[in-house]
Amino acid sequence: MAELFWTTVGAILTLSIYSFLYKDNPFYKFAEHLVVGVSAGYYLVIYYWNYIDPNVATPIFLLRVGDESIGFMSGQWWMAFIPGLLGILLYARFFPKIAWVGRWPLGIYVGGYAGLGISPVMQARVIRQLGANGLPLAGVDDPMAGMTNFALGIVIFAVTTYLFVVKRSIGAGNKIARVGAIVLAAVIGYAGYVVLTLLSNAGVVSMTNILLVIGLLGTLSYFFFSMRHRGILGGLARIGIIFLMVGFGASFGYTVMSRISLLIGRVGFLLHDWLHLVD
Amino acid sequence: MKLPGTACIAFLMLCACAANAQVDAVDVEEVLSMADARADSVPPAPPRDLSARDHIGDNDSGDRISVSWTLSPDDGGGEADVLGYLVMRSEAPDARGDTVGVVPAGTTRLVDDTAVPRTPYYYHVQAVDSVNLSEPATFGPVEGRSSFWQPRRTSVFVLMAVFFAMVITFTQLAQKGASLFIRRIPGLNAIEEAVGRATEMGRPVLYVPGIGEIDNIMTIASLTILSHVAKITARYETPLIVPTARAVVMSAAEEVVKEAYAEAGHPDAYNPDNIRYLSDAQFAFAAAVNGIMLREKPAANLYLGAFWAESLLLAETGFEAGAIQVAGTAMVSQLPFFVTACDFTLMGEELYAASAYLSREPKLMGSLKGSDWMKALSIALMAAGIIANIVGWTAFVAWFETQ
Amino acid sequence: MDGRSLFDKILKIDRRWIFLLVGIAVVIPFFLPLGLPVVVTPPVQSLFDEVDRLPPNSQPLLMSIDYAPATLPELEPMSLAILRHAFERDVNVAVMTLHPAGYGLAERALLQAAEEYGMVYGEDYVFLGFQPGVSAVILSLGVNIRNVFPEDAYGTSLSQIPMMEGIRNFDDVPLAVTLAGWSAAEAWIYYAVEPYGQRVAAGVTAVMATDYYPYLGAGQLVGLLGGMRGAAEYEALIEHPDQGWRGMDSQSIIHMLIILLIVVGNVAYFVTGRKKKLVSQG
Amino acid sequence: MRRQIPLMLCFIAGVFTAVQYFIPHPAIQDFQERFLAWLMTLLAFAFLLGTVSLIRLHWHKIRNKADDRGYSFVALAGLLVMIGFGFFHPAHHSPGSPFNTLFQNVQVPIEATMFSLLAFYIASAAFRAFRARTMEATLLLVAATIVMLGRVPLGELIHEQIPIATRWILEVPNMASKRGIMIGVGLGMMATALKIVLGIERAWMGGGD
Repeated sequence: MAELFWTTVGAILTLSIYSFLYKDNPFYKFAEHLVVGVSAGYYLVIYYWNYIDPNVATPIFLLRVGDESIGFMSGQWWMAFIPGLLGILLYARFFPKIAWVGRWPLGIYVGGYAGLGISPVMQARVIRQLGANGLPLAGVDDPMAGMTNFALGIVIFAVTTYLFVVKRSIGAGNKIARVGAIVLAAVIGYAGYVVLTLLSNAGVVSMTNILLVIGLLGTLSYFFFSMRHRGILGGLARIGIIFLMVGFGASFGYTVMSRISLLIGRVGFLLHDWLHLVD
Repeated sequence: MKLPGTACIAFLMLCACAANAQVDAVDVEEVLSMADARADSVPPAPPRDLSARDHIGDNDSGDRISVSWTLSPDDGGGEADVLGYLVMRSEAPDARGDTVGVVPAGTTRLVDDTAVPRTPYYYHVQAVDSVNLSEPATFGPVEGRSSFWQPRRTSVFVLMAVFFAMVITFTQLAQKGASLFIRRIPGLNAIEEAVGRATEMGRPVLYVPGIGEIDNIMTIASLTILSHVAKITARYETPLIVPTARAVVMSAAEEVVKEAYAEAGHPDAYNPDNIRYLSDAQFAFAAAVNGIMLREKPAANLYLGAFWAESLLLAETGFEAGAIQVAGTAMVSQLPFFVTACDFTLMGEELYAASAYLSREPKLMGSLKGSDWMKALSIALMAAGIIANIVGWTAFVAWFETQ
Repeated sequence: MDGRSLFDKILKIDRRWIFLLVGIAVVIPFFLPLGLPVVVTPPVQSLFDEVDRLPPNSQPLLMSIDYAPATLPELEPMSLAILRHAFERDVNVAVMTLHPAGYGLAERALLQAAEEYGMVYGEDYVFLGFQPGVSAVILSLGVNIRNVFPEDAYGTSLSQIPMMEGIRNFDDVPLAVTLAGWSAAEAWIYYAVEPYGQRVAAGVTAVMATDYYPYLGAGQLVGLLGGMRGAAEYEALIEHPDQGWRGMDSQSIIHMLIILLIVVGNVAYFVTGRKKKLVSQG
Repeated sequence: MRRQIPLMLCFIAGVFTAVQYFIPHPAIQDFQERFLAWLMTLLAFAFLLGTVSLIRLHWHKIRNKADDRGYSFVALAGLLVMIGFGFFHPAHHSPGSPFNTLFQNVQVPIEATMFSLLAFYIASAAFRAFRARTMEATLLLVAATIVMLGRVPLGELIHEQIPIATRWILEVPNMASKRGIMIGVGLGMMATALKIVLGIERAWMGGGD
């Protein structure tokens, strides 16, 4: 009975949120404010019992750390007391007269966390990534070669079509010539694909690794602001934007899955846990 | 058949490895003597090139020594019957001392973490087959010390120092008024054009500075750009609506806009009712901004700042309302939505570059220029890595190994 | 009515009709399951292999269940699948969380899986609870687990928990898995992989997954589960289909619906020729 | 003085935590171990600042008789009930406690549902906003479509090459571009951290003297 009651509560709240799809309304607002309060309360309690009680309150007031008793004013007592005091000082900001004291612990906190991150970020985001991208360009096993060469074939086709048709280097103003130009571009694209396949099968080049290198080069060039985007830099930045867009496309496609998953989870809750319509 | 002995030693090794415990030398002898009598009587060749050195760990109290060797010729080759290596440690070169550990075949390294700091030791490593021990390889003396430097992280330190030196230098140059070049960000033209279009149509401009707090650098960058936009709208006397999700951001935005109107010579055109605090809650804020789009029909929507999931709700409604939209954020996961639904998007660092370009503030210029040249250095390092790969210059690659 | 005005109508449709279509597309597969097979991709396979190599009843798998309710349907199936795999093989599991809401969610997944396999608390699994500070917590774990978790979530000292005997820091943890819908997974890379060389695998939401491929490619992660699909693949590997796998049917239908919407939208857009004049592209 | 001391503390703490990374000596590392615990304590207290601000916000709304003060009552009531059960119910730790029940049946459904709303908007945006207007937008759409197809079983049935194409997009162009972004953003993070430690960036101190 209790379970049915609580599942129903969850279901009603779920439907209140979905009512937002029709339009903003009091049911939605009620649930929204309720969760603000409930989650703040939940976090407060969890922070207290998991951290503050065992690591601050118990050592300071009950003179215990883990299993052992500690002496008042002993080293371990100070180690709990000093950060506890600094933590309390953070709340000085709510009292205008002594608000400035609140900046002391904040300084330690902000500075400490800022410093902690610097070196691991350099290591993880810069050095390791450059290391992983400083790839051998030839003579390696390349499982992605097929798809890489196919994609490059399409790029060659697209670029030649652009040159022939849009830039009108071939068949200007003539419909049949234009079709012919596209066919010619397709042939060139296919020829490119065949040549690349032969080369990569022979192990002469690894186009996948070359693409990875060019992609990183292009992306970094795009975000380079100290020179105008002209000449080589302009070309690299143009390549960079292509890679960026494909990357964003991948993120978009993946994100769709994320949002749909959440919906599936909620529909599953309503149909299965609450109504027992499906098993 | 060597099975019983094999099984015994293999078991012993597994135990030793799993528990990482000290194995007494006597136990090993005992196990060996219990092994099958019919077995192999030829001892394996000893491991070669034994060396030992102080191991620099994370908290280096000087109790760790790293021992390494080259495989015995009978490990993987020759008789191919080596099962593992027995590592022992003594304080005199000729004594055999205590067992430090047993490692399985194919291993060439062991870290002894039981050394007494600043005590010279000799290490002895023997290859073990099913019943026999090889002649020991010996190395020493070596002692563990507490180190003041982690050599594996030298490359991190050097790159960090170079980068920080650049950031600080550029900041100071900018402070002294040196003219540092930043290319004009195309997004700024798009913003100006969008505002111009709104003026032509006689409809307001909507500027959303994101839902980040005031200390978020995206919000700070956005307020710089807001000042620029406000100067244009002041000149054209186009209404500028700024909805905010944080009370502090609202007061900052008020200051920025009021000042910009005064600077543009139209302080009277400033309308405080257009700088609005809507709601702290993400979706409630998005719903309220959507309401503004549909009721007050702004002709240009500018979304610049820190955005989370609400980006989609805003950009989609704005697109449908037919406004020209320009967005800018460094929240990478939201960029796909802005790129697809907006006419122009300032991606990632372009947001910071735009604010540095407009404000010329030294601290913004410093980090932007520093990052720029660090990117150039990164490209050079990657190229060097590729060349090092080709010519087989392993020392270069090894210097960047951090583990 | 000519084609153009039909497309005009389509373009101006109230978006609530689309909402309705999405709702229907999600619900149908619950009643008419398709049961399509799931192909396993390499990042999932490598995480599975890592867990499969862990020694039974020995050093624990450390799971950091760091998600909040907002990403529950994507990440809880992953937790359950990995926990089931570990328990099936009698691998000890220690669970912790870096997100306060993770406290209730980690506990709920852990208890469910442990009950299914009849595991004993303290011998086969332990729940360490929540600690605030993300980077400081992970860095401290590398030094000594007892600095961060002197006791488990229920107030028992770690020294009285049999399976934690001899477990001091990352040296004694062969694999750590983080499941997070926020930057906690990145923090594990910065503060466990880089300084300590700890082996870490991650399960992240599909929103974040593409951003983690560079880490995977650089060997900083030994495995990656992306979104509900990642969970479905893991469920296929352990042959225990559950929420992730079941969700794939609805996922298939909706993806097709969205692709259809993109196509129709673009066709209508080009047919009606409603090309808004663009702002200069720089 | 009121600004100098916190800036100095920030500098000392930042330099210490940054530099200790390179110094494995126990004299430094043993202190670092303790300092990490301090940071955790400060974070715990700092997090709870948010709760105090929340209470103040809603209390002001109620006191000023704001139009929507009814919802402020709801928020405060939720907070008080959770605190009551969390601190004063004897079995607050056990999985079946009222505290945990409220979390599982109020907080979890609401928060989980909020973000699932976006499933509807993403579909509507796909229809109304995602147009192949430029080369950039076209590339994005094509990549997104392939990934969407390749990540569901139905797409795998349509053509066997689709999952391979998806994998290629994720592991080649996506990886290269995300690496570029990652390096750029990483540098920005480090520069910001440096400016905070050196006291150039002071937004964290807020206004006033």
